[in-house]
Amino acid sequence: MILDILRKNDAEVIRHDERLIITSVPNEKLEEVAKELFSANCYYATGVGVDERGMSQGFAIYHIFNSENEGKYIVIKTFARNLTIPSITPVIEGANWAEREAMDMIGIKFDGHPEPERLILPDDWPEGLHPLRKDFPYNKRPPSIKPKSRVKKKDPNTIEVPVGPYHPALHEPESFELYIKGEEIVEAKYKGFHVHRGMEKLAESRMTINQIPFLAERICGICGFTHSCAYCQAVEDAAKIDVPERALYIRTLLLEIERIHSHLLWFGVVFHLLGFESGFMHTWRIREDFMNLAEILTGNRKTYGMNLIGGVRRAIDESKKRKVMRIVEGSKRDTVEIFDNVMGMRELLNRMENVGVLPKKEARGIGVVGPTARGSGIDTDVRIDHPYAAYGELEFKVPVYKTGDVLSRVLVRYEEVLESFWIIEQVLDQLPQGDIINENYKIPEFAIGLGATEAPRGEDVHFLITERENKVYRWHPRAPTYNNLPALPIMLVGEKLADAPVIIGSIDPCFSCTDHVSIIDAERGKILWKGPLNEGVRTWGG
Amino acid sequence: MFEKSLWVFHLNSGSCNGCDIEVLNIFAPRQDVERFGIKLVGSPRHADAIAFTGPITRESLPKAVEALKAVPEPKLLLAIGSCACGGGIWYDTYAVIGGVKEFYKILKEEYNIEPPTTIYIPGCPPKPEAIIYGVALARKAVKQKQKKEIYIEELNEDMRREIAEILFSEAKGTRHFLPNIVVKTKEGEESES
Amino acid sequence: MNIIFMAINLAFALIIAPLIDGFERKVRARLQNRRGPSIFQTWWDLIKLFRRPSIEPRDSVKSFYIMAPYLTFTAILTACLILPTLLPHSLNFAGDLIVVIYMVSLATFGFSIGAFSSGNPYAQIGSSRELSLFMSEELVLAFVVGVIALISRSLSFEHLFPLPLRISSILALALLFVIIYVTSSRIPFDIPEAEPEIIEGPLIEYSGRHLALLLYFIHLKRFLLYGLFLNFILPEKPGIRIGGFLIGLVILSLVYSSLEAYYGRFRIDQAIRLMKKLSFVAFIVWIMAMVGW
Amino acid sequence: MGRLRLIGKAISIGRVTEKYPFAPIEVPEGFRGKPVINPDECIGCSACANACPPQALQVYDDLKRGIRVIHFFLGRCIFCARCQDVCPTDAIRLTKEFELATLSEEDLHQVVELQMVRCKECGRPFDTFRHVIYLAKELPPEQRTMMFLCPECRAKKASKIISFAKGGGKIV
Repeated sequence: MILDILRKNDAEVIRHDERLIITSVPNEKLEEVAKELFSANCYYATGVGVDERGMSQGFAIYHIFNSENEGKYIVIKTFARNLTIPSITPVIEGANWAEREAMDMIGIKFDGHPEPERLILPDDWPEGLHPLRKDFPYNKRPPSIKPKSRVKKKDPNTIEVPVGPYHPALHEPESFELYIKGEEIVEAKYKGFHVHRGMEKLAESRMTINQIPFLAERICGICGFTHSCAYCQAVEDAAKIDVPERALYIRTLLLEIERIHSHLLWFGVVFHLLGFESGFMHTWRIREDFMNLAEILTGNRKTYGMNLIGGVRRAIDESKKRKVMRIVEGSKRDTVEIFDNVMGMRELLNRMENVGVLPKKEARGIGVVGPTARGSGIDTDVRIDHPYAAYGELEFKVPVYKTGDVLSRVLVRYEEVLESFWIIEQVLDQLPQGDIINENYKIPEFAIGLGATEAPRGEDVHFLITERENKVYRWHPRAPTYNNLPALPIMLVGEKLADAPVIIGSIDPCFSCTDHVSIIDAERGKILWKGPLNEGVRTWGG
Repeated sequence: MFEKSLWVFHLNSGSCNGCDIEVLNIFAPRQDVERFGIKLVGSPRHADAIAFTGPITRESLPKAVEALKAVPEPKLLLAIGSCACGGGIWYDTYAVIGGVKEFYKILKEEYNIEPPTTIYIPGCPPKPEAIIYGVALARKAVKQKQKKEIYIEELNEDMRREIAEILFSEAKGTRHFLPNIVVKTKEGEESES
Repeated sequence: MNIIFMAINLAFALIIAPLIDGFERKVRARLQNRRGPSIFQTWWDLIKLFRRPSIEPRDSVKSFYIMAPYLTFTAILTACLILPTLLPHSLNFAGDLIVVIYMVSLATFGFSIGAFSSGNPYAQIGSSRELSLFMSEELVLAFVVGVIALISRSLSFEHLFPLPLRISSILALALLFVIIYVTSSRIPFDIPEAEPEIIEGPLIEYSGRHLALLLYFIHLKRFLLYGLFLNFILPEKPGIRIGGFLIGLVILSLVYSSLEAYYGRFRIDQAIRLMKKLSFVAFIVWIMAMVGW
Repeated sequence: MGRLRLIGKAISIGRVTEKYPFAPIEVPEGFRGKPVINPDECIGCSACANACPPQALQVYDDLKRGIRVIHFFLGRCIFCARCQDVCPTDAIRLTKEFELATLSEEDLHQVVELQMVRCKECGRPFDTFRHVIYLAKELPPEQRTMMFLCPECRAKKASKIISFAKGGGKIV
């Protein structure tokens, strides 16, 4: 069916196998293809702009779609004509950020984009410099220019209170602009990318192909292992490397340990946001066992450093296996007990029920992933749709809730933790013997690879083009938060200001993966205080 | 002044979250630094110390400067993690400043601010205990273990050459081939041809 | 003689108030599987803050901003002089109950004024929350005072203590117990200072000495309210009274801090709705007292 | 009721706080702590510098002094243990040490300076003694003759020999 759509629109199929379709679509047909794919239930995963002057004729963009029904990813390549490509944002809302990113980083113009503004680069970055172009040195630091003042609606009754970028609720720099009326939010905007560290450029210039797993791990300090896994899978896909069975099981084990630690961390943070400190302490006490477990298995609490292309670096012996078993069993009982009791606390439930609702239709349009999507009734999980590591041979359920509020996202994650315990038990039971790494491989030149994993926050997509001499030509990781953040305005509007932190928290935002809240009082004729009010918070960071 | 009570403002200057969660982790029951009177505060005005995690990205630089200015003197700066100490894995990319040392340079040149007392806590991320050790070090409760180490090979060139030549000539004289001959390096291949 | 006893009362309040907070922190830590800080920790925090410089923010209305902590602190100290705490001696005059309540309100207003004049939006949201919470709890408090006055036919501490045993007096004390919990801004009612939402709200811009005064005020206020409650149930005999007062303090802070550790925070509208329900209950208790139950 | 049960649970578990820093803690076997270069073992081959993802290990030659500097900067290290994987002599090892805090950035550096061999022909330092000896042990004796030549001079000489051989003993 997908092939039919592609063929109908003069697409040239470059590669087609059971998990990936790579095609090239003419410039003018792009919008049509995107529209038809979207209506054929393929949702938008990400878009990657590439400076292809080193390998072919110029600049191109790769739009990546995920077809859950057929279990395939569809990569659509389009060359830019005079640096211009028609925008698909009017057709698919989810492409908005990806196109703006390509605008910033590569300098491709998108015809018909509704808001062609800068997304990633800082305000003081000079115009016309695009860091991901091949002629831009990775370590060049251009002098700052005076930022263009953003055009703001001047309303004497409008009061802006930025929450962030350093807001104690999230421990990460991020920035939302909330326009409030009394305590009710009427409009919400996001601005951010404080954590842009230039890692894609770093990967294609200074690093070699086997160093990048360690860079990928540092995309995010919470879900780093799934990033390095996705990267290795992308290379393994591009170079057709067979990974030993045992390595796949070890990866699965660590991925699940990471999911448990991440979800428990998140529960603690949500309880903290709701003012329930003891809940934070309880969940983090359980989590500590998993941190120690990771330390025993990998040598570090958080950055596991286990992945290399072709396998993993450390094996798991019997004594370690027993330790994992013991901790999992104890923690399982602990988690269930604490959650059953917490869910009986009325004031916590009141703060989560019917708060921050994300309806299924909007969720699909934006292309949200992971527990955020599953809380809104979308049954999506990379582990089932595109099995990787050892998930194809394991048995587990994917919890889906329909209400789409904060509570449903909490419940989805809670059930996922229980499923993860079950997966770990299976992995340890079935752990095969044999090699843990396959080092016999040759990396072809300019091969395209795609790796996807289900991170604790949702789908991770890594897109990769290889190059000779153990280098990568282009590597683009897409973290789940990148897809989930645009859904926040929908959740925030109409809610109370006091609920904003927990709503923002409920998608488990990971701004380093992908960043500030302004509150603007829009109620007319009510000036609560006088003076230039934004300055107060701004003085220490707005 | 901070022996009994230290309030910390945590500032993520572009970290990957690894250090952030370890900073949060020291408040969890296992490590519980509240027992030393350490508290995380939400406003830099209340803080005695400011904890940087991350290599200080270009976007967060002005905010980091503002936050640092808002902390009353005397203050302490905790550079937590390798990124804050020296830039970490991204020390020289276009988007980051590259650790507190470079940050101090900018502070000095552009804002004319003297750098505060700094504690460097490397690690990727540092274990929670390593952070506790760092704070204890600031209070002089523990001894510093990490020292700069310089090793300079003492043998002079002639002596080395002598040793080497004896080694070679002996091998030559006996005409004995050493077992396990593996030619590994490029130089070896060249000399083979 | 009375003046010396009052001085002892005041000194006791000043010393013990931060210690009570330290004790509560210890209790909370214990309920969270932690070791927790030493009970002197709050004192050490205060001493450090008194030694730290205070900064005036650029956008503040300076006179109000600097005045507010002193106003707040003085008001609460005055209340400490009027209310009998450790020793049953105090400035005694007709209607001193009203003056104590007024002083606590004045302190709260001072607190809010300082926050409003700080020029920080969070502080302003915090103080507007503080005021709306204060308004809603005031109604309940008014009914409780009414019940107490009706039962003992007086508004002076001299004739108030201890309260005669009646259904309405027990209910009034129960309500007072709740009101004290709410007024001392503990979770779930710490909405104005909610750290994850609005970063300690009214306190956000204060630093050094001014912050220390405001924190000291919060501890003193809690101590004062404990004292008020204990006065109603303690017997008048001096020896038993001192012991009973100390034990009462420990029990109250134990109960309050345990409650605090295992509650989540309310949203402001939820808190106000709860307060409305409570004031209805208080109204019924007032009618009961009118009827003479 | 859930609340009371949670309090009960907390009390039954009791304190879990560790005593650190007043009592040492144990780190597990295989913990990736501070990398330390053993200067007696290091041969200056720069394999670690090539493998190091953050370039915390850098190797550069001080040609004036004839010294190769192996410079390790802890403030950049990501503790991945790749250096340990690639080191041919096991000179660099990740210890269990994690108490690395210092008050001065200077303390985060480790420097190993090794003497270099000067080329017999052009006199330019080109490799460390230790590396040359390490390589020599793995070469048959007749190939060791050119050990003290820098790569360029060696290439020149090798091509000379080859052309000599091709020309049947005469220079072509």
